[in-house]
Amino acid sequence: MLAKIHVTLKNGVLDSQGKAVHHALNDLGYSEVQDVHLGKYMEIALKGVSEREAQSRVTEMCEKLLANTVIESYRFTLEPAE
Amino acid sequence: MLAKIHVTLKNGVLDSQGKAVHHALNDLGYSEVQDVHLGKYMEIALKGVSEREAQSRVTEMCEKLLANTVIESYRFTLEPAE
Amino acid sequence: MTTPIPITPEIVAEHGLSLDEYARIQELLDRDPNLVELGIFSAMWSEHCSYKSSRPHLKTLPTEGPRVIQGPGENAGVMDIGDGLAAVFKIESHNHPSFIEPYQGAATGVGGIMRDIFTMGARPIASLNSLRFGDPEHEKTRYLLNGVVRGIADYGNCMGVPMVGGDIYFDACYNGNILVNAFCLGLAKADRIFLGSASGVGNALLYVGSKTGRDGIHGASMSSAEFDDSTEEKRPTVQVGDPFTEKLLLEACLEIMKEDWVVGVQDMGAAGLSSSSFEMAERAGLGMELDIDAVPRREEGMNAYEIMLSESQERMLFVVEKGKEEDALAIFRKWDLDVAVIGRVTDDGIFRAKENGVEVVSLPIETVVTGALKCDRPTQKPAYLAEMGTLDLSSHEVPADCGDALKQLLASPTIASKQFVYEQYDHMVRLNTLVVPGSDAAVLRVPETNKALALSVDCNPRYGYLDPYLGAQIAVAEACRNVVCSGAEPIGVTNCLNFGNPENPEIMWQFQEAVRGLGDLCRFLDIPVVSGNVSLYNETKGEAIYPTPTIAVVGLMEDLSLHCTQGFKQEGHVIALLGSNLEELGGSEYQKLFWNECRGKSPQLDPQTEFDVQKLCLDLIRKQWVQSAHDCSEGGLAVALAESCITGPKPVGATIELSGDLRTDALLFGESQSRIVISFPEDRLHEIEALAKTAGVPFSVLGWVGGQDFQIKINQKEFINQNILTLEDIWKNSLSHYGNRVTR
Amino acid sequence: MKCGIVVFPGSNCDHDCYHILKHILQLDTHWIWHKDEALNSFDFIVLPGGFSYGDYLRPGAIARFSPIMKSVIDYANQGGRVLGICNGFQILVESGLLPGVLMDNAGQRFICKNMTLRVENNDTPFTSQCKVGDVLQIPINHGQGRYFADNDTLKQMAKNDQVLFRYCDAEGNASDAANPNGSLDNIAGIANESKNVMGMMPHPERCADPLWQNIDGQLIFKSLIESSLAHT
Ligand SMILES: Nc1ncnc2c1ncn2[C@@H]1O[C@H](COP(=O)(O)OP(=O)(O)O)[C@@H](O)[C@H]1O
Ligand SMILES: [Mg+2]
Repeated sequence: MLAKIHVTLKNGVLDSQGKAVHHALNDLGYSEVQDVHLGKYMEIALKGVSEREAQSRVTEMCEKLLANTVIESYRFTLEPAE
Repeated sequence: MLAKIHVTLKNGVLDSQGKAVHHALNDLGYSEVQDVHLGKYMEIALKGVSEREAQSRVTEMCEKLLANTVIESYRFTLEPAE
Repeated sequence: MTTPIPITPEIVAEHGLSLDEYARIQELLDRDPNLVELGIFSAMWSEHCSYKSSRPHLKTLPTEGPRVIQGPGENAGVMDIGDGLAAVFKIESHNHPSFIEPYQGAATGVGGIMRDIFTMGARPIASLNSLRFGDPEHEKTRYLLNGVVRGIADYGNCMGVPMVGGDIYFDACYNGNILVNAFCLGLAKADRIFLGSASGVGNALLYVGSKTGRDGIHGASMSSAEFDDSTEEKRPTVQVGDPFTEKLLLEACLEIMKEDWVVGVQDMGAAGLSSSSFEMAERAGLGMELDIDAVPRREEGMNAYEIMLSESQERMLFVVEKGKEEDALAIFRKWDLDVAVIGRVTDDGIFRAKENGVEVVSLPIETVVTGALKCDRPTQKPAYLAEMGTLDLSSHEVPADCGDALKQLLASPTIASKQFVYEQYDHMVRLNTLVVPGSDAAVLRVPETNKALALSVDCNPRYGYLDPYLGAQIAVAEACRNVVCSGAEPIGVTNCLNFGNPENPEIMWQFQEAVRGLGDLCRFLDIPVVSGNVSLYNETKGEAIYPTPTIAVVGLMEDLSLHCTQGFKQEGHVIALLGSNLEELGGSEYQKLFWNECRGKSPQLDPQTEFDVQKLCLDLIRKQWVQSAHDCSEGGLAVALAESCITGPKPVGATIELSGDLRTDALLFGESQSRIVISFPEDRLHEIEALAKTAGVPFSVLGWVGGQDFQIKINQKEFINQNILTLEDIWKNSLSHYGNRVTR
Repeated sequence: MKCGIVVFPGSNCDHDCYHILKHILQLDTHWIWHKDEALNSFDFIVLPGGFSYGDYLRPGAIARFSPIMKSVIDYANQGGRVLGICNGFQILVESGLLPGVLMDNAGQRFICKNMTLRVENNDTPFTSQCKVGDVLQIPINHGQGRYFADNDTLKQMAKNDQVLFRYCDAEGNASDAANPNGSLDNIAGIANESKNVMGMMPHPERCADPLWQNIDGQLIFKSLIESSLAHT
């Protein structure tokens, strides 16, 4: 099982890194850039668990460790491992 | 236009963060975790460009700024902005 | 096992070995090497590992003295500083990797030098970094500066070793080859120094640290090759650092080194497992057998070739007494490190490695370590010197507005404050930094004693370009002078010799001259060179860097309370100069900035004068007669004075009155050597003057500290009158404006 | 008086805290290893600065699950005094002992320099030796110290006087110009509701040894000592 997890900042939390990248892109001449948001992407390989178990286990991992739910939200998909 | 960009470490490049998170998850009792890789996820809103232009502009941005192509690879998709 | 790959001339060439060298390998072995063996030869005989071009010259350096516990030849030099303690230090380059990937290249450079220090049994207590970038306007410079600084910061900060100083120059000669030289200093008990020797037949070889991956394979031969357009393709060889693992490795090593069954240790730097195991065995005059399958690895399917040559970071090789394996494993596991027994010391002088039970390497150790063809490379005085050696000052006018010229100099990124850089470095951790970056030298207390150590690193490449012999001497003189200005006596030197392609006789001449200059002045000043590093092939498409013999000096202060800084302390203090002003503009920052050239004669250096000036300055500081001391370097007297005004407890003005018939610009901005600006309360004037006279040191009163204006008059005529806060703003913020700009 | 310093893998200001507590303030000071599970009876404990677990994922995120942290949380919930400095502060917010989060510095760069802080509340075990409005000089050293909390949390904190320090200029004005990292309302240090847990980004242990002129950092340790004496 392969979990693909996206962790992004919640609305209303200042994304200073995104802002910095936004400025940098504009300065480099990419004036079409209107907005930039930065987040994390994680891939976690799981072994010996059913999709259902994986669903609840990965949710737990996100809540506990992978995201700081004070400021971040997360979403993930599960795929069979290659 | 909304570009959704994933930047990940190339194969064979040491992923020290992934390693640390992997250990932490195992220590927390998630023994089903076999492997962890960490990357970046970015969303960039573009205005006034066609999909074709966006394709080449975002590629450029990735090459120049968003990814460190010595050790990272990137991929992205383009969607109409909501 | 697959059938062995026959070694073709192409394969030999890909390994950076000449056909002569390959013939020698065949002769020494009396057979063809296999591919793994060829890879080992390639790495071990690379310039980087074998010093084949430089060794004959390096042998001429003075390396002995009463304080020297360990000179060149080990991971780092070791000097006795009394109280049963030893200072362990070295400087090393990470130039090529940093140009390819500035962040990781610089980070792993810091990691590498720290390992060199703690493998000796020392706890690193301070670092320096010496950086050279291209023209600030060059399209890659800002990116490289930011990447390098961030890499150094992230690695050093995480390690908890304060980065207390350094130097940065910008010059177009580094456009295609930046320099990143990293220095580290550690403290050890003088009688607990560990060496990289694998003695004791039957003793166990322990691998510890990170797992081995495919990074940096061919790193050692890459850093010994010139760049060309195909450099891009070499990129996957870049190593990635993990400072967290290194921090654990540091603590674990220092813990295990308390045990008396640790026999030897060496870090896996360039050429990884190959160089560490061969060199350790060679130093002991013994053999070694190694089980490739036991080496912890990060990826599946790695073969013996990759494992022997990988330059994965944060790895060490330990030799521990037979029977103590379990104790050793326990300590490393406590620190969550990967560790394994991978081999044994044998008695036959042969290195053997087995993979899946089959012997894949069987090489005579001494042959590999010392058998590289000695290169007696030809030298020739460069043609450019004849052309560059003259400077016709009459064709250049003195600037109409010297105040404006001063402002431009203060804004030049080479002269401007490096606060933007050192603010990104933790320079305070471990609570030893008595003088933080921003003065001539950093001063560190030696924990649990009343002593302090002072550190400085220096090298002006333009002087080296105009005269490599003098350039190296001035680098030593200035680094020592910086240390003296902080109140310490220079006790030891380490050096990093950065040059172009040694196969070019003109480059080799530069190298030879620089080493001669370094040796001569160190002998004169009686300061031993205890460690160092050579980086050649700093050259892109035939464009070599200027000779850059970077010198770091360590100074000792018996009483830490007697340290001194460069800033003026109080209004009303008298400002004076030790040394004399000459008409020397060749190679100056002023010349470059206003006339866009680097030509003429380098400033001269009279070793005796230099020695006398330094000795007097040290006396004055120790007597506590002076409240500040600052050496004159880039930008000359006017810049040195302005810096002293700006860097005191509060910015303060000064009134300066000069006289004489020197060209105005030479007097204000010339870079004559052996000059120190001091300040002191007026009632000390006569004593100081008298002492200078006895010492035979030229002494002149320049003016007074006070007010908000920085004023310089020459022969009663005013040439500079600027508000000190304006100057401060320019000097303090220029580099951060530059570094933070995105577009050019 | 007995105090403990927790050593996480990657802590690097642990020795500095030890030096100040043991050698300068002469306390009975102990190391606490992160793999330990039990906590002895301490008058207070310190979570020091550094890069626990390399700051990987988020600073403090992994350290928060170290075996010892369960005991630290219990200890704090029973009223034990916990001081988190820099990375220690980050661990405290990650573990939920303190509200809010610490994000990347607004300027996206690591900053090591002296800062001035204004004391906002001296009615706590960590600040009793200060006066409200005092301007202390204490260095910062972090890449991720931008304090953030949502509005409700901020209101709650204001109501309980939980903000103990704000970045300010030499005159004590908590202005934008004096804010090094973009922290909300210039917040540099906070306490929990019951004031037995405090986190601060600046490093008081870096200005507590009289070898340097500035010993403002001693005020915080002395407050802790004083209040512990009163407590026992
Ligand atoms: N790369 C750097 N890292 C840290 N400190 C630096 C760096 N470059 C310069 N500095 C500091 O800035 C101050 C001035 O440096 P520099 O102009 O090279 O002095 P000098 O001319 O006396 O050698 C010194 O304290 C030096 O240590
Ligand atoms: Mg100097």
